[in-house]
Amino acid sequence: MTEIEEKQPRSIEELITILEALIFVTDEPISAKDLANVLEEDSEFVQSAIEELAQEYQERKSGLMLREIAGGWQIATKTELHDEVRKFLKTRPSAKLSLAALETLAVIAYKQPVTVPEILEIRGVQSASAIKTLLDKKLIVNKGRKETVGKPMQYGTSKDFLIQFGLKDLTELPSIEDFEDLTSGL
Amino acid sequence: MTEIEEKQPRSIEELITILEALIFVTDEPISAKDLANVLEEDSEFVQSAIEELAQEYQERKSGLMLREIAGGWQIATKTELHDEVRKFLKTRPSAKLSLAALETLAVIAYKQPVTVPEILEIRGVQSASAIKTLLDKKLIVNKGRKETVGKPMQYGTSKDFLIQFGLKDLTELPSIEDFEDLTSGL
Amino acid sequence: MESQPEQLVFDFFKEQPQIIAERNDEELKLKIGEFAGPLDLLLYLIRQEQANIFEIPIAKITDEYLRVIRLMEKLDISVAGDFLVMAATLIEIKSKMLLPREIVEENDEDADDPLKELVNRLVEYEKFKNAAQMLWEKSTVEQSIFPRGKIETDENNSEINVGVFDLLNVFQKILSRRKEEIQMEIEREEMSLSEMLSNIKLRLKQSKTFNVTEFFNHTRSKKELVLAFMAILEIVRTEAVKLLQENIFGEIILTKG
Repeated sequence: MTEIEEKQPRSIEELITILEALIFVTDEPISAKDLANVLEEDSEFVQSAIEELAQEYQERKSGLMLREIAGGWQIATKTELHDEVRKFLKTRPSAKLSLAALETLAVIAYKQPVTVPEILEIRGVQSASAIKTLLDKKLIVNKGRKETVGKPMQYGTSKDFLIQFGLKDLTELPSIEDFEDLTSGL
Repeated sequence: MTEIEEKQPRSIEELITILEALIFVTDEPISAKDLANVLEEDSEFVQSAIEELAQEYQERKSGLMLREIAGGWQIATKTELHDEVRKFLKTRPSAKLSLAALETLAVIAYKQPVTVPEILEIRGVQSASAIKTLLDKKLIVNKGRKETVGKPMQYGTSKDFLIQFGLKDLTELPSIEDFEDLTSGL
Repeated sequence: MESQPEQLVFDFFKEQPQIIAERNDEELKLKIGEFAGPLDLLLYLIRQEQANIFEIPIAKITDEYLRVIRLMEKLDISVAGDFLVMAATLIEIKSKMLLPREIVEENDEDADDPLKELVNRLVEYEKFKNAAQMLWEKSTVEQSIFPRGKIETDENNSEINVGVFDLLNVFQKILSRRKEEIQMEIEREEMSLSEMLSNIKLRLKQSKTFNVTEFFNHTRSKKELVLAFMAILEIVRTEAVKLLQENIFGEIILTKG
């Protein structure tokens, strides 16, 4: 494990290769300085290698770019491909809400503000993990506590919910009556 | 949402660019077929574009590679950079499987679907705890019960198995007969 | 297309099982390098004798095997039954080999020669032992390859493949489900979980697929619905079945895996 053999100085090509791998595996954008520390290389040498790498990404017709963000470097998809990427992400499994989450969201959307016991009453099953999912996805928000026994938390839909579902406001939610016409057309 | 404007056919260069972005954003290996579906492109066209992209990765002195694994494509760091990457991520090689677990896994990989009594027959020893370990690590999965006396549970390898052992699919496993007598000379 | 095997810069070290008895603070410890089983131990002993698998010096190997087993017992290492079974087999073979050849042949007509059977098992076992070694090497290579770090969309894929009318659709289904429940709760005989389980299993047997959504809709009470749900969970856990849902609001289908 311990390296006894004398360390050959890295060429800029070698450095670029290693930098690309390291920037690729990090979870967070990483600064040239941090990279220089890890690799025990001169900070300016690392900086110029990164810039050369960024240049390379730009020159070849790549779907990716090396960009500086939040004080660090990161590999990301090119801005002009965002439409395709978004469309693609929609098809990923994680893009799908579970039936439980969906049902819970439907109840909250139509009955808001609504408490957990009320959701249980309507759905007939516990919705705790569904609610957590919806909170994580920022589709619902806390709407304060209800002034009743136990003061249960109330939930309602968020602004993100409106954006996600393409609604101007909640009045745009279709009503049950609208539904009959729409499904017959499908 | 719906695209009304007429769709220009994509050039292979454009396709490669998009594919690189999509393979980058997926969190698990994705097949050419799935990519073709999402992009509404011909499957073979997509396949050849991916192969060209993989070639490009190999030719430029990149820290990354595009490789086929577990029936899909993935961008990953090059093997030879493992020292630097590991040092950077401060990771160690993950805990090795015990000899018993590895043997059991080998039997399951080659004989799947296979039951516990069949594994016992080959290994000459009970494999219950090894099987539990392998199930916990999601390297094997239940493959239903065998229609025989006692209806024993059958096991087979999982997708995670392919990923952890770097296999495109099960046909990549060398033939079991190749392992005969390798060490009889020792 | 064929990805070139990368040049590897690390060593594969092979872990050899070994028996080391060591005295340590008056406490005798035995380190048994992990033997994966009796066949593994047997192969090891044959190697130690530098013997060929097809010409096992059975008397010597049997004695060695028994010595190891006794050592393990003496040192309070619980000897698994499988090791003892092998010991018995070896003793049987050894005693047979000591008999004059004619008698053995008269009795058995080489029908089931236990030594031959053992050799076959060893040959077969050794293949898998070598395959295990191959897997170990592959996983070692794989551990030198790293996937990309997390990006924002991994855990927070904000794109949701759902429209507003889907939402209404689901809501309406919940409401009608509630209405049915109230109607059904008037008179009922309660089912038990095991009745529910065998009910579903029977249906699965009759046809390869099983419409879970429909089944849920036909439950007659909230309790029955809960039981049905639990039964489905149990079946998914214990049987080779898959739950499929073609699209988000679609019906859930249980199929034999």
